[in-house]
Amino acid sequence: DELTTVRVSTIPIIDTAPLQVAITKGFFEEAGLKVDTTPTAGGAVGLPALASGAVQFTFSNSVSIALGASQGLGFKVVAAGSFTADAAPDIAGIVAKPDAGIKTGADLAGKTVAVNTRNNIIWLYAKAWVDATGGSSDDLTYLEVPFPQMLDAVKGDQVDAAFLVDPFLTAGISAGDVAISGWPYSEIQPSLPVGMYAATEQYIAENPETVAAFVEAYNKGVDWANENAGTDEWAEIIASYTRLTPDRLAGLKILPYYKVIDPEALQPTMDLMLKYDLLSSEFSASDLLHDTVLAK
Amino acid sequence: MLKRAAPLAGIGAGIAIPIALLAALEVAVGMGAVNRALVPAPSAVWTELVAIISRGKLWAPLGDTLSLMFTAYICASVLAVIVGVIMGRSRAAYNLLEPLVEVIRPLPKPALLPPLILFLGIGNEMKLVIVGLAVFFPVLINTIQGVRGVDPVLVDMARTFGYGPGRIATRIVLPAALPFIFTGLRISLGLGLILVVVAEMLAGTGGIGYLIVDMQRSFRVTSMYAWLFILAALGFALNFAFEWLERRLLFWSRQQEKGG
Amino acid sequence: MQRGCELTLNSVTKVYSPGTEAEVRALGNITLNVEPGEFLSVVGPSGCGKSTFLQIAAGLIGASGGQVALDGHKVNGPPEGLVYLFQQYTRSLMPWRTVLGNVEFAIEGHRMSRAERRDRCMNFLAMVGLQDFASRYPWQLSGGMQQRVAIARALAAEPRILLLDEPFSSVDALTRSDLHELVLRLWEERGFTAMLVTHDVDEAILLSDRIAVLSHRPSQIVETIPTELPRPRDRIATPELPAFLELRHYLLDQLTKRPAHA
Amino acid sequence: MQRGCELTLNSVTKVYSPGTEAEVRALGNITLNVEPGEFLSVVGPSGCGKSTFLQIAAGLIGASGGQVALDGHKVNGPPEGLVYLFQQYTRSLMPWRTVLGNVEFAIEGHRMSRAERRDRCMNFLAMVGLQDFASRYPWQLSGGMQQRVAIARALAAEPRILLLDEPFSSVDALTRSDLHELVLRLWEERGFTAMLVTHDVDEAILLSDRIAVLSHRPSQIVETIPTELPRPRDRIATPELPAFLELRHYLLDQLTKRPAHA
Amino acid sequence: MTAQTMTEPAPPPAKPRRPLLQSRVSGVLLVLALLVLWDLSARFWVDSTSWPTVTAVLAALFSGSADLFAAFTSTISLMLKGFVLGALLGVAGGIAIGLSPFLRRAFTPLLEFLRPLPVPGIVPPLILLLGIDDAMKITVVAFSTFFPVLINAAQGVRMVDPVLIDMARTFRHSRLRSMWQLTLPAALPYVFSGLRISLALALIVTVVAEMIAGGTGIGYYLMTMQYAMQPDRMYAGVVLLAATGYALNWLLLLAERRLLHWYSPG
Ligand SMILES: Nc1ncnc2c1ncn2[C@@H]1O[C@H](COP(=O)(O)OP(=O)(O)OP(=O)(O)O)[C@@H](O)[C@H]1O
Ligand SMILES: Nc1ncnc2c1ncn2[C@@H]1O[C@H](COP(=O)(O)OP(=O)(O)OP(=O)(O)O)[C@@H](O)[C@H]1O
Ligand SMILES: [Mg+2]
Ligand SMILES: [Mg+2]
Repeated sequence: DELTTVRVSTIPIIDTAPLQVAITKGFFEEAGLKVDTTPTAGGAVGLPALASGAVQFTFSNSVSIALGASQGLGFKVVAAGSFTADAAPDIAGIVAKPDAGIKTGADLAGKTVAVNTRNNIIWLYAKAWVDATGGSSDDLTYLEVPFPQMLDAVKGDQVDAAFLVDPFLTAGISAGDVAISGWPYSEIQPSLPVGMYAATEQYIAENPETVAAFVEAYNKGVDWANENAGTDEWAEIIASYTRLTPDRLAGLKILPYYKVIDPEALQPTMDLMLKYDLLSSEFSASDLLHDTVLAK
Repeated sequence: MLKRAAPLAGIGAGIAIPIALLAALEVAVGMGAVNRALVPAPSAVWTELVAIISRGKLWAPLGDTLSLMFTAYICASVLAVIVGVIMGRSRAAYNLLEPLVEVIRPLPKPALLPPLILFLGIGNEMKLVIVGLAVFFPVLINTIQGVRGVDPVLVDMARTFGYGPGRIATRIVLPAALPFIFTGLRISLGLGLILVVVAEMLAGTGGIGYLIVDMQRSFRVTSMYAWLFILAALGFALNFAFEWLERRLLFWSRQQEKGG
Repeated sequence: MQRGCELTLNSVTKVYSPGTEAEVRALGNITLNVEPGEFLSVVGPSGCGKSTFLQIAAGLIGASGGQVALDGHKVNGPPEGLVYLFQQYTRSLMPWRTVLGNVEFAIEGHRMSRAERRDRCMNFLAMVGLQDFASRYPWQLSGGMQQRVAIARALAAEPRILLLDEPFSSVDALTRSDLHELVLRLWEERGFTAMLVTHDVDEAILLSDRIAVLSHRPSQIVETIPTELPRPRDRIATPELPAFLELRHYLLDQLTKRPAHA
Repeated sequence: MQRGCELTLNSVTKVYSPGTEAEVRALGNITLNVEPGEFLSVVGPSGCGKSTFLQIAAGLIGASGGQVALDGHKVNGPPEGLVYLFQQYTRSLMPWRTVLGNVEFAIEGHRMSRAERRDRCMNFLAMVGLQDFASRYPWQLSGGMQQRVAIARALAAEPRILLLDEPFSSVDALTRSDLHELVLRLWEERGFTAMLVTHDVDEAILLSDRIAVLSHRPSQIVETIPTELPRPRDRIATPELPAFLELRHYLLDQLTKRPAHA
Repeated sequence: MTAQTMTEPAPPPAKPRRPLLQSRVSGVLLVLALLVLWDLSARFWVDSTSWPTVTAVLAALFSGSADLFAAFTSTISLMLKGFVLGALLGVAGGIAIGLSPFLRRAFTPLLEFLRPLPVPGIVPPLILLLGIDDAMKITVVAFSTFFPVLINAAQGVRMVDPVLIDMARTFRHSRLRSMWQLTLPAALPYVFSGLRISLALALIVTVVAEMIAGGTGIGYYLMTMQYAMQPDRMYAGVVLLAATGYALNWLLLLAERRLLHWYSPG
């Protein structure tokens, strides 16, 4: 019978692999869903589109979703997305020139660090790392630099350090242009939930079956991606939407995907948001998580 | 004959139209017809605006934005007028520069960001160049077109009085093309402001654009619209000043319009 | 006092838009020598090429063939000391400058104080009867007044050779007569060379030493007639001389006996 | 054949830029009645307000005081059946249209086939001797030729009242005489009302039934002189009539005895 | 004058039409020289993973042409829709506010308030109204292209020679005819200038809109390639954009030559 069409706002990065797997392998169709993806390069419109009803699910980061929810937009996380590593080496790290001697937050005092966007999760954990490693997060300047330009910025001495993600991180380190100074995510909180799928409360209330079917099919994609990571078929799927070349793909660290988010694991992010003034009052992570993403 | 409606009626309508639109929006938001979390009520934006101003939070970002805007705007438009006059008067210069101009002109500034960051860094130079590029081309295009339309009799007149190319450019071509140049300048004024905001969004450390994007990302839409309103008011005020200047400098073209 | 220039045109031809459907052979083959300090008038039918001829002499447009020389130097651009008064006088005034500003334009390169320049230009404006309109703008003036501004500007430049293209076409008889007197007086005082295009035969005879009659397109010089009237000329007495009347009769005959439009 | 219109001007005054430093009182107090089918000429010194007067009569600009009526209807915009020929003929031609296109503009609203319109306009172009230039653009024409295009356009509209502001100022004597004949012929055939501003006294007398003489600014009608010459007029015979010569003498006296520049 | 024989008017004269490209040798050489400089810089001076050689870019342009072509067609169709919409509204609005002081006064405040709004600022409310697809992007493009055309057209209308207007008035043409036959052609040099500015702007804004709310088009392609560390492909997209902009402008210049041959004679 008829498939229900849902639109999903995604970002073409490796974090959304399970979704792409579920589409390619037909898991959504089996569940009676037709998934249209709307990739946005920066992710700036994904959440407004969700709030306006233009899309039904949006892949975004925990900080942005929490910000929207705290402003009354009714966002709920329905499915898990990506997590950081449980130990170094991670998929994201703070780098500096190899001879710069920056190893801790204290070394960054008075210096400039590049983040892709202010007031997001990268910025949040950069601050947290500086404070956690003996520095003071107020003592340095955070410059917004798009990821693709961060290596140039570090090499050109326009910033002293950069919070870089893959594939740029791997590329920069393997070329010897930069050296790692620290792993903010895994040093502060291993296996941190970063990316996740959100829907609005209203949509969830009106379409509980569709949401359940979506998450179920997505979770199949998670299983498949975890089982087949590194295979040729996996590589083909990833390359088809990220446009990463085989050699870049080969150099990537592959982290496991999970189907549930533990409120305890998310709460520290909320607390950091409060600490660094992104939130004006306490925000409970469990308020953000819908049943479908919680352990049963 | 065009009816010369009383200026007051026009000005009245000019004030009434935006107010009516805002009132309609207020009602729509009040009735819940639009998502309040994405489009706030104008009254809420107004309250926020008053708060921003009364807490003195307006001046620093405004200063940042204006100084970037003016530096880029003035440098780029002066350059554009000079290049435009040269390209409009000299076929050789036109042939030399036209392909380059037309190749760079349609490139989106964000696409130019990688080389700009690579070569200019992330500081003020880059922002100036981004804004400057946006300002430069409309002035250039209009200047060239205006220069082409200068009455050849005027140029010939100056030539017979022994004026050389340089003095003809400044004494005849420039004033005669001024209506065109001013139109280009007006277009660039709006574009310049837009690009100031974009530049601040890309690599901001202050300014109105930086705040707009901050507010947008944290879903503080009321504040965001308050700052957008400030930006719009800034554009409006600059345009107003601009028209005043234009009336002073171009009265001769306007007087002809009256007929006699 | 500087001597007027000598203008030489040798087998000058002009074809507009050559090789296209819109080709117009304006000047056939013009050879003419204007002596230093001479006053020469050019008459001929509408559209025959008088303005073309004058503009080539002024170096404003290039000839298609032949040579133009001023004092023996080849002309390939408006030469020093030459002033041209355009038939389209309205378009030759700068709308962004006042009447006085337009006249001052003629001598802005010259070395003199602002006050001096201003006085001199006001003087010339007064000569054409526009002293009261110095601070108006050209578009606030009537057609004839605009034409007089252009005349004042041309005269203020104190040229060594003055080319006038129908300079008095838009003024009434009395003003025209006053302007004749003004031009004659300045010409006598300063000794510049003058070349005048006109449709007014009386004007041509009254002012000139010689009159060149042009034929239809492609125009040739049909004849050049010396007026041989005594100088100084007088606007009342000269036209009453029998020689004047005879010449007038002859010229009108010449000009009206050919078909008007080729 | 439609009758010409009757034009009535009653105590018309015009002040430019009133209340400012640039105030000019152009028309003092003009009262004039132009009969249906009459040919009236207006003469007067340069800048006295002739064009202003004509433009007010045409409803192109508003008067500062007084009334203008055409066939008894108040004029407050160019009325139906009126055609105006501008002193600035160059500026009144559309540079983006060919010569023929410019003439056709006059009758584009009228109900007729394209071919018919084209034929009629070509006809008028031929009458002014420009049939060969139909497909040129105005800026490819000489001054006098442009003026003739404007004349052809005005005539092609077949007006019931025709206002002409120095329409023959840029053409040579023979062409001018041809154009006089053309205008007279059409005027006689069609019976339109005509009002002509001119600086040429002979022209005024040859063409008109009456001549209005304007004074200096602020201009008044000094007198209106009926020419009382027999019709049809002839360009050769009429100027030889003693009455013509007498009137010419009188008018020239009138026009040259006052100071030229107010 | 005696009876005249009617002659067929000659066909319109051949307008002097210099081939557009032929005269551009020097300009093309300048662009080529800059490309060579770029290539040399990437080989010898600039050490960056995001600064490829020109040869690599050209190779990417041809090897990735299928992808790029798909992105390209989607961008162009979006852009043209937005441009045509914005330009038509701009010309119509410009003529209206140019002709009527009342309309000018009535709409200037609103227009001048809207004009400086940046695209990223108006996207969220537009998503609410128009969703996230083509309708929204076309609106954004039309919004941006509207203003330059509007301002130039309005100024053009105000600069029409009053003698021409008066001339048309005495021939008692309808307002519509005068507008179409006189005001518009006379304002055309201004309108074309505005169109040329807006055409480039339309391309820019389309690409920016695709970058913000992507999925398809060159804008999305550029972003993806940047994030996939394939700068050669990204610059291939940029080169294609430049070529497209040049070609579109060239088309507009061709139209301008036909319609404005009378402007700037000589
Ligand atoms: N720019 C041009 N392009 C093409 N043809 C031109 C151009 N200028 C003039 N002509 C043609 O050259 C011929 C001579 O023109 P010119 O202006 O020299 O005549 P003229 O003798 O001054 O006439 P008038 O007494 O009417 O001013 C005309 O037939 C005209 O059509
Ligand atoms: N638009 C205007 N603004 C101000 N003053 C004007 C304007 N038009 C005309 N005048 C003034 O009105 C007076 C009469 O001008 P008008 O053009 O009617 O004269 P005219 O009799 O036609 O002169 P001419 O024979 O020189 O054409 C002049 O003194 C002129 O300065
Ligand atoms: Mg001429
Ligand atoms: Mg006049």
